[in-house]
Amino acid sequence: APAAVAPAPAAPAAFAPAEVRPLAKPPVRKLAKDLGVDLAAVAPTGPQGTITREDVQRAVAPAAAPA
Amino acid sequence: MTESTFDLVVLGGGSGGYAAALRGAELGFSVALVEEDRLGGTCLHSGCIPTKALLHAAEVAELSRHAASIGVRASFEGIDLPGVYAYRDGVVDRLYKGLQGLVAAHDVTLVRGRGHLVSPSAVRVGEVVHSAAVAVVLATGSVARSLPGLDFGGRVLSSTQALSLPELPRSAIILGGGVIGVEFASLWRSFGVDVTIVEALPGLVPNEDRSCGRALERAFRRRGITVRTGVRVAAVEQDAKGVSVALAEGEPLEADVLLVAVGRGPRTAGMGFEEAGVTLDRGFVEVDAALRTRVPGVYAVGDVVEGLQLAHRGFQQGIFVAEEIAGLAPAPVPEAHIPRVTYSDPEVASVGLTQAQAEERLGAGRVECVEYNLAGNGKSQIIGASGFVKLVREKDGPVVGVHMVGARVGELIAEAQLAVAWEAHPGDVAPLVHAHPTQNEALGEAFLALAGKPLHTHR
Amino acid sequence: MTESTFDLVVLGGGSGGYAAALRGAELGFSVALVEEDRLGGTCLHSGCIPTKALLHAAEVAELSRHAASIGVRASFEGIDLPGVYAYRDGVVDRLYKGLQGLVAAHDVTLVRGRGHLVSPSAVRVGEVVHSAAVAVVLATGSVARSLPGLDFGGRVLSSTQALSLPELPRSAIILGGGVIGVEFASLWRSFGVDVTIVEALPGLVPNEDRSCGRALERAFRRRGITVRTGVRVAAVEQDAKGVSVALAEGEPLEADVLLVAVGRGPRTAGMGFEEAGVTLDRGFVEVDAALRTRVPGVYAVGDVVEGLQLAHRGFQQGIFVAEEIAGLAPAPVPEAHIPRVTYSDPEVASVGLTQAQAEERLGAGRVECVEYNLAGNGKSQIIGASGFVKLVREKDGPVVGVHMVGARVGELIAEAQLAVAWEAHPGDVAPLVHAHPTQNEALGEAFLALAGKPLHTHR
Ligand SMILES: Cc1cc2nc3c(=O)[nH]c(=O)nc-3n(C[C@H](O)[C@H](O)[C@H](O)COP(=O)(O)OP(=O)(O)OC[C@H]3O[C@@H](n4cnc5c(N)ncnc54)[C@H](O)[C@@H]3O)c2cc1C
Ligand SMILES: Cc1cc2nc3c(=O)[nH]c(=O)nc-3n(C[C@H](O)[C@H](O)[C@H](O)COP(=O)(O)OP(=O)(O)OC[C@H]3O[C@@H](n4cnc5c(N)ncnc54)[C@H](O)[C@@H]3O)c2cc1C
Repeated sequence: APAAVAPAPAAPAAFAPAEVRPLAKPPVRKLAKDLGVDLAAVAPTGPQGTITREDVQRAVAPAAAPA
Repeated sequence: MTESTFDLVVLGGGSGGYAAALRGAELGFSVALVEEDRLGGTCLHSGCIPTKALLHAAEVAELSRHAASIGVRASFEGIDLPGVYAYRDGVVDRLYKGLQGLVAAHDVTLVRGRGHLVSPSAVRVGEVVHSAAVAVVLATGSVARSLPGLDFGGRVLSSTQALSLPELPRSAIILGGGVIGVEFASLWRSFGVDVTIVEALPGLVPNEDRSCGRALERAFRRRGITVRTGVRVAAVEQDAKGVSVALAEGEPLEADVLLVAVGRGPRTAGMGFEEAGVTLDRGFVEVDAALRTRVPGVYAVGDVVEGLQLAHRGFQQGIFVAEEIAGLAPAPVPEAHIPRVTYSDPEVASVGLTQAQAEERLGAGRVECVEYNLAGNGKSQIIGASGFVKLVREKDGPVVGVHMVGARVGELIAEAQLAVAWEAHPGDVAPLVHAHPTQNEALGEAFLALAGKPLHTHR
Repeated sequence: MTESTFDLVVLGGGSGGYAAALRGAELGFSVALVEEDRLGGTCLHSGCIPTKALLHAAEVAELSRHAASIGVRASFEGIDLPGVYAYRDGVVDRLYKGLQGLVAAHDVTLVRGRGHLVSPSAVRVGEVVHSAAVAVVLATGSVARSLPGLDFGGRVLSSTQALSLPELPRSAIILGGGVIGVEFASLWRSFGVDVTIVEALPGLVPNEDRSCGRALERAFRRRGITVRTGVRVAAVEQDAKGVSVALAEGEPLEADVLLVAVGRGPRTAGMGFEEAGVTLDRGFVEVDAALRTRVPGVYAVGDVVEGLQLAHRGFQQGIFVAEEIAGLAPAPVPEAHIPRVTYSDPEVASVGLTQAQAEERLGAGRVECVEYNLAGNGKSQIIGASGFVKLVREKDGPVVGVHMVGARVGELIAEAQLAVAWEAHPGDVAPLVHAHPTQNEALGEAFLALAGKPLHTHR
């Protein structure tokens, strides 16, 4: 028998409200975190409202040298 | 006494030391790398590489032993230990030559001999003082520890001695169910040795998620390895016939040899560290998050720094320190993001937090786990792997830990490592359906299940 | 004629169809899944799974054949074909049972029989019309193609027939050096068959980065497989003694059997698709980016849709369509982000753009590549794997393609897939040092090299 998997608790909710957060690919989110950029405050320019790497870099205050 | 000046002087040519030296050279520093034994250190000569070569021979022994069950007419007749050693030495030698070439090509000056830190900026080797104009990096590694009153020698072996036994024992007791202990248990068993593991803690691989230790123990029992957990050793005696281990409770155990694999301690004594002002804590060099010791200009990397004793942590710290010294201000990599693999049969692989750690950090109610059994994974069925993939996630948040048990799962940790280090949410991975039929599909199914859209999973 | 109504009616129970059915059921739809043969389709019964089981037997045959060279006293005496089949059938049966259980547990109604699309919203099976209140999904898959004038039969085999030969041929000619052709070449060679591959294009696995085909060809030659590329077949004749293949130039080839592996064509004829208004293009169902056919409410997934003929693409499309129908507006996954693995010895694995594709898309000056040879990778040395990892990157930008050749590299594609799909820059991966000693370190080294900080790499 395959797949004796603990029941996934989530209802069929692939895009349930809890998942709502600024859209960005994981490495970009990580970059934002490392640079101290709050993604919620970044205006997305990527497809489907995704925040791009450039958006994050632009959001870094010019004064603050990147870590 | 002559003097010779470099930008960096690195003391110890193991994983941590040579990585610092190579990266330092790439960044334009002149570098002296001091090594009294062989470049490559523990990992290359008596650690990672030779053990994994033996474990591969063990894998091939198991596969040929069971070949008939999949229609391959092959028979296993035994282990040719000199042949195994020749193969292992061939692998080590090739990598050793490669490493020597790498160090030479980077113009790193390899200084042969025992080094002493004679000031915060100088290492003496014999009659030559190597001054460091910029920094000194301490990377002297670790040595096998034993229990109080129990000395290595004769039938009482360290891992290094166990790697060069002239012949296989018929029976072995292994003290310690951590990574090194279970790897030896696994390979000796495949070689036909009668193995008993004695571990004082309640489970095997006690640093891993509890589910892993339990699964490994079950698999080991099926393989005929005796596992005694929660058991303390009272005394050890050896004579010409064998070794006898008295336990705190119950009958004593007898065997041909005893492998003591209770951990490794930092090698930091007698080399002038403390005299130069470097502080130690239970033998480990005290460092801050940027791997700086208390003495300006003196850094430490690898097994001398408390934490995971892993070669790739040494690489990572070596690279980090070279970049730190060069003023590149690298971001420290959290210890939890360092992947961990135990190369036994079955393998254990993990990255990030265990369920218990996550629950402690986030609160039990904020942690969600899912386990996908390899029984549902086609490729695992094909290669006869059993085990599971377990994901630990912050509720509605990123995946913070991945834990796996099963043949060949070690290679799957690379994907898990990206997901955990980049704080991916299950929904980020879910649309990226994995290649069929691979073992990494099991990881994919676990992500799908956590994202609320299981595919090959019963609900 | 009776009628029975469901929300979704899925025609075809292979990878694409059953994924759509399962996900549809999870999303609350009532689902009928129509299958005339066995649930699981090509992949489970005559594709991915049985071929990979044979390839694992081939791997074990090779390992036992060479066991002595690593000190394991084992001998390879030959292949017990009924034994191999029994093992393979065992794997298929277990997975088949699992899948049946999964479909039942999801309350999907499995309709047995041949279905015809009798209207844009109804599929007739025998005397019963299954109406779809919400949508119909076409997932009828593909069948092996041959060359014009060359029929399957006797000594001229399709892959399905090659999977159930009563005995191994002494010699085989394989027409086509794509994935299926090279997988059979590899496993037959391991089983002792004399193999010749004939490929009209200039290299093996012609859809892959050119470096992969070249490396695979070299490895195959070393294994004693004859590779004839850039060669066209003029005529094929068979008699009781064997099969003879006349080439456009040079001597004809003779062998016991001929496997025709020149591709698979969509199975879309004679089932009412066009009559219902669905348009075809060279046999493939025409769809838009959301997998909608020209007829509202009719979707198509899997091998009937032009593109990569892979089971996991079918899974992904099946899930996608169910979510699309449910109004979840899933984001399409670009075809280039689907990982591709060829399970020959050595394996070939890739994701993203080849160097040539990247140069065409971005301009040659904007593409940067790095190749890391597995000779520098400890674990590859241990298991005797040779090959390489190649990264293709947009200059100063993300990694857009990963290409690998070598034993067991198929599992490494999972990490590569995340990096490419998430548009990682080499600098994002570089700090995450990989576990030592693993094969995925080779990928790590390639990322380090591209990030300008090579570790175990000559510069
Ligand atoms: C049996 C075994 C198996 C292991 N398997 C793995 C594994 O699979 N994966 C993994 O990641 N890790 C593994 N490890 C751990 C790994 O080997 C260590 O984490 C790693 O070697 C630590 O690197 P290091 O540079 O800190 O020290 P070491 O590798 O110990 O190197 C220190 C070097 O410094 C030299 N040295 C010390 N003092 C002086 C001095 N005063 N003067 C000159 N030279 C000096 C020593 O000769 C030595 O070469 C294993 C260890 C063992 C014992
Ligand atoms: C030898 C071989 C090896 C392969 N190896 C791999 C691999 O390793 N990895 C990989 O990803 N892919 C592999 N593939 C490709 C993979 O098998 C296909 O991409 C996949 O099966 C396509 O799924 P599908 O659902 O589109 O079609 P199929 O799997 O072909 O399923 C179609 C189903 O529809 C049924 N059907 C058709 N018409 C009707 C009708 N009118 N009424 C009722 N039922 C109907 C058929 O009986 C069949 O079960 C391999 C293929 C072959 C031939």
